[in-house]
Amino acid sequence: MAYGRTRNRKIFLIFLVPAIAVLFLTTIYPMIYAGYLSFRSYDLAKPFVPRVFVGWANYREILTSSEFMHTLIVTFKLMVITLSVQLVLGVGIGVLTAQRLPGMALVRTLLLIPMMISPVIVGLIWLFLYFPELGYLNYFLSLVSISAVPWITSTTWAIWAIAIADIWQWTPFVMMGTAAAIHSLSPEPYEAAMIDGNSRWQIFWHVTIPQIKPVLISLMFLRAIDAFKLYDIIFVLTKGGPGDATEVLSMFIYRQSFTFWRMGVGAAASFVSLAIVVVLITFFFKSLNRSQERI
Amino acid sequence: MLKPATSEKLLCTVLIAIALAVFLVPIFIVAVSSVKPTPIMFQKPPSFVFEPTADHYINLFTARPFAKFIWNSLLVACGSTAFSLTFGTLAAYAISRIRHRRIKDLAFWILSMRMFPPIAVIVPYYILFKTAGILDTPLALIIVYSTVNIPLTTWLMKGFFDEVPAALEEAAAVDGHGLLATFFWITLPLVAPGLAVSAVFCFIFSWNEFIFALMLTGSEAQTATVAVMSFWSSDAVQWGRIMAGSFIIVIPGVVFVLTCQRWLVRGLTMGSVR
Amino acid sequence: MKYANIALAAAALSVAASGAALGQKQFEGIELKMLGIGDTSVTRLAPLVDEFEELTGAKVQIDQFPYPGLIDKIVIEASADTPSYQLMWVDSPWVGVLGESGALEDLTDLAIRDAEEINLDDIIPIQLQENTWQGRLLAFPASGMIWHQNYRKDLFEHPDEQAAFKAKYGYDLEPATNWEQYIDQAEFFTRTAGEVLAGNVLEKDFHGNAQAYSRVAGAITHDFFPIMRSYGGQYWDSETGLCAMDREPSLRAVDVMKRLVQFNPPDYLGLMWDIRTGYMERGETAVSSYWSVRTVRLTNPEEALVAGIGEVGYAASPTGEDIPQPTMTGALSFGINSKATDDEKEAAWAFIKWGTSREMMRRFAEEGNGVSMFHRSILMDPDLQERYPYYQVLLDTQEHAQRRIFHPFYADVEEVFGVALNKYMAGEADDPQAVLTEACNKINTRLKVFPVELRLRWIADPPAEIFSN
Amino acid sequence: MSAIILRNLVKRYEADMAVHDINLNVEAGEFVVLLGPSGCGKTTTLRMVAGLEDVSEGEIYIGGELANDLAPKDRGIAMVFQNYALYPHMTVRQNMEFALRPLRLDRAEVNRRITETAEILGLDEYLARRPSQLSGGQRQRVAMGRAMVRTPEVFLFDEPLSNLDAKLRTKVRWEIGYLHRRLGMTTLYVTHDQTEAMTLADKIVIMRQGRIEQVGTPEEVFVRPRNTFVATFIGTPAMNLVPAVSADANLHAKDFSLPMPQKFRNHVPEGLEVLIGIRPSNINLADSGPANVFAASVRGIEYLGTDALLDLRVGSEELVAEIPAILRPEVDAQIHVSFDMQSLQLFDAKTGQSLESI
Repeated sequence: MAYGRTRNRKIFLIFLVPAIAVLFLTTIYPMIYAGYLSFRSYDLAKPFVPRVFVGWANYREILTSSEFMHTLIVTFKLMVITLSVQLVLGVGIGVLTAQRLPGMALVRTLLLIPMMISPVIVGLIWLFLYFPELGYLNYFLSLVSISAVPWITSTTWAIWAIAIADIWQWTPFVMMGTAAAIHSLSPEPYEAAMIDGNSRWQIFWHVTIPQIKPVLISLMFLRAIDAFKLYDIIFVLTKGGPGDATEVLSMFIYRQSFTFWRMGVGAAASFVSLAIVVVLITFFFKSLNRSQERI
Repeated sequence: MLKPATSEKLLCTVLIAIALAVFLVPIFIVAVSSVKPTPIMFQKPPSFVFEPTADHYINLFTARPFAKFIWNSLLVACGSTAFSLTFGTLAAYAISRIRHRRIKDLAFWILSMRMFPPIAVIVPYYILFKTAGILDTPLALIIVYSTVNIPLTTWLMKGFFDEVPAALEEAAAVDGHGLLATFFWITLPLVAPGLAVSAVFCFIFSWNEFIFALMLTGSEAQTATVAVMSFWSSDAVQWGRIMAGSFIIVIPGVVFVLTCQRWLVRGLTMGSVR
Repeated sequence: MKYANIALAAAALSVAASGAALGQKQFEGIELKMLGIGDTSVTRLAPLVDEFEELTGAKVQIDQFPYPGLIDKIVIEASADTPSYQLMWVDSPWVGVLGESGALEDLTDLAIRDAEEINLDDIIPIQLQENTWQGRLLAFPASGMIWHQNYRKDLFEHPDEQAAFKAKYGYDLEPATNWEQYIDQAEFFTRTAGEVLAGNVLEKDFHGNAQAYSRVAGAITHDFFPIMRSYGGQYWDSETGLCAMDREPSLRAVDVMKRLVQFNPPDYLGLMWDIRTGYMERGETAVSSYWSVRTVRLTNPEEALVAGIGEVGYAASPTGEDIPQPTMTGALSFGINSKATDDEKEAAWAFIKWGTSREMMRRFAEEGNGVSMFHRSILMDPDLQERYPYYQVLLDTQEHAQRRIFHPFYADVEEVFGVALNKYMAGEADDPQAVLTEACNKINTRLKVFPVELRLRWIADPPAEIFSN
Repeated sequence: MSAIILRNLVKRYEADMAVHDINLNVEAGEFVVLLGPSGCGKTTTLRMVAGLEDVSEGEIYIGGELANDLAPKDRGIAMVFQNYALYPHMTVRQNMEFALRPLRLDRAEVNRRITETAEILGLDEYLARRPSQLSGGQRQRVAMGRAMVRTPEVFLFDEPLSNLDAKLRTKVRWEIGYLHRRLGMTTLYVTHDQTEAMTLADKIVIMRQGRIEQVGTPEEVFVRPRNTFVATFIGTPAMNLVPAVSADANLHAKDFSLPMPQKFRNHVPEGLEVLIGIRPSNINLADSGPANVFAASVRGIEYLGTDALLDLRVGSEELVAEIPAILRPEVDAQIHVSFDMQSLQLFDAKTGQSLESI
């Protein structure tokens, strides 16, 4: 894109200005405000609680509290579960539906529906399915002689219940990416591999996967960012319970900010969360660059 | 691609059938529950044969002005989509074309706007909009959603713009066209699929969003998602109405998927690879 | 009858509008908005706001929001300098935090001024006390609640069951008066599919009891605190103003709930509000105690299958070891934003009077919304008692009921104890004392910031000053 | 028609120099070809003329006007791109119309021009088609048509034939030559194919590593290459270069000697290390006997139809000779060859510069 002449550059700047201005105006104030809060003791509900500058106390409290560490562990656990299952299932279904068979386009289309549904609604739908005694899921399981699973009412199962709802919603995203990436591949490596007498599995593992790897990495990256913001589903399904089994980072922020009204602690936790995501992203860009160089 | 053998074809069909069941049955259950009478809403085992009732749908629209909430959702979603698409596309074009070593930092900054936990900025937004006098108006939500949608559009569209061969724009330049004419007549038509996919994503996000809509609206600008959740009350969760409302809210997503599948696939992979 | 009521209300209002000529609308041009919810205290009123406008000229709009997130909105609204909402729906435990922060307008003087008009004498005092903070009335009840027990009358009165119960436990099968009996009954009626219940072979499992064990919206604490109180437990230490919910009565309440677990449905940890009441409403449990806001459903076959299966009886909530302790009340109320203008406040008060008036309540009851009345005369009305058999229980128990927790840190209590109790019931912790103490400590760390005088003031509950007149 | 003048033109990318100090005059109506291997700066130079690249230093004059700061649209140029750059969402007609739009002509004039251009290029039938429905050759012609229809002062071509197959390439090359003779527009044409350059150019500019190596007519660059780069770049197969030393009016290669050709005698000093340049077509078969005839062995033969290429060894020197095919010997045969002394070139071995006096 070589003709960056001075005048064009001016036009490009004009193109950039509205977006940046909007983002700047609408995000800079809230973020500065949140940053300001994070250094204060600030109880929105109780004006009689002293509102004072507390330095790094909020950050210190978060980073030393076992509660916060617990939420981090739950968040990462949930992220690892959902991302890995979405990856495996998504790639699996993606490969299945990438075949050029009649009707496959419709199948792919139908499978996309879950990712178009509001996360709150997804939470409601799954809450409805999960009711241990009365929900549909255990009823279906009982039809195949699997005894009832205490989905959202057991501290061990609840995290899986959340994960399943998230997986249900976002596996289609990975599937779609995989199918599209496979369609965009050139046939030569396959033909070469077939002539070399490789098995289907070998071809999949050594030819397909390396080629679609950059796509998979980007998909996982987008999912990882969202995993940190995962909120609606938990808000509806478990509110962090039973006990504190599904208390993720965003629920922690919500609880601190809107249940306990400790806005300062909530804001500080938000910045810690942002820092973690930014580190994740930097890591992602590095690994993406590496995998693209290899190809 | 590989041609499967017959036995494998059968296996594939079975697996795909299972996948379809897993991903679609929950939606089917929503549909069924939305016409199920309240007393048998929860039963063990769940009943599938019953006399369907339209009560929940009727209640949905009579207990609360649900049609208005749908209208609000549409207004907010369309508004934010138009807004984000315009600004995001222009920005993406500039980022894609400017050759400057800091441009990547700018792109990253724009993207990072998506990463801050939304919960942390609810109160500042509330104060901001209250001061500006636009609390409980669609405009407030349009602005908030745009801060999420502009980065998304920018990110997606940059991928599309990168794919447009430079020579086409150069050809237009030597043919005597200025940058603007080139952009509108050559480049923009070529990234139409990207515009479509960005629009769908912006729309769906705005249509679906809950927490900002809950906190920043009253009944003037309340959106359908919040209205559906409002049937979760202090004394009862009105599952029938919730299911009926959910089913209605799901519809645009299904429509978009059915109409834009080809573009969605292309848009997502392009946007995410680059 | 209906129209007579409206005429009465209209007359009452015009009396209040002193100096205003009859027929001229007093609040012409004023627009009020209520930050509300979608429960019966609001939904039955919402369609009628035009009638209020007809009467007074004031336009009222009720915004309905989900219960999860509503208090968040109220607090944010209260923290803003200029109000978007002049009227607020208030759950009575929130009175403390909203009162201490000055978010709600003091209604004491208005209530005294209009005592006759609002039939102050007819309102059960505890329902008003429930809405006070430091003796001042901050909200007006729109729906009063009692935590009471519902039982399957048809099963309790079945001769076979009565005989079997007597044989097994040595005393008559009657509504429980203490928790030991309650547990016995829960155990007695817990049957598996194939066993006989009241002469019928069960097709599926029957659960003796359904209580809330879920932490969603603090549900578990709403069942725990009444039990704790029935053992004489206190929320706060009267000397220090710190958490006292880790003492003997609390331990006994924890024990009761833990022992009830095995007679609850297997998904007991997921039993939140309506899932728990659902078991009673579908006739799948023998006893269940909860807030009376849902009780009306039990009489309506369109909402509850049990109305077609058997019959539900109502009784006061059990006591600890027959030592009579007051039942717990709650109130869903309307308050006025203290930052509204004077005109708006006057109009808002008119709306509250109108919307919670005895005439309006009677009209609701006659239309089928016999929910949670707080006027003695209505609860005593023989026709309505016939229609809503639980009215007598409400009437009896409210006379010596005690108000719920109302501390400014109520939300912390609900959340912290919700998590702690839920964890213990889930079997994640073994030592109830440790669980309760840890929860108390968490709350105490937040309270200890404040001087003891302040803490003591927060737990004080002086009688409402409206009664002193 | 406008002349193009490049004065001390420099293009820098960051630290790298893509074009060094180019000076070039393109006369009005002249067909000038920029020729060189890939990466030599020829395309960059062309794009600077088009206004698609900024000029780092120096000046560009088009039609006598300083064009450095003019936008492409204001330079009165038209350009044909390597990949044609046809607008894929427009039909052939719309492609041309879009090119005409900035000229703000009336409807009739637009139609007249399109019809005329389509006729010249034989595109009449395809006006309603989109580029994706056309063959490579047709697309190429549309690209030219889109340029021609504007009747520009200056025509720029950027490797316009490189995407065509060999047969089509020859045909289109003829067409371009025909069009230029007919329309007479000033043309700057970039290619790495010397055949295109030789056949089309009035003047060839040979470039290497951002510098001009030689400017001249096709004949000049072929017959009198200014240095060994041009000598070996022009002509297929490449010119043979044999190291030698001048002494006693002779050229002494390792295994043979030649008399110094007359034209060099006066100014090539004694003892200079030189390279003898002999084009393969200037090596002839000869009978043994007379002077300047050398014994050679045949290592390999490539049959080309009319001609054949011989891979020869004269002593230890490897030479390629091009001879009429009917005269071709057997592989491994021992033969004799002679050089056409008139066309012999001499280059300074150190500098690579031609030793021919100017």
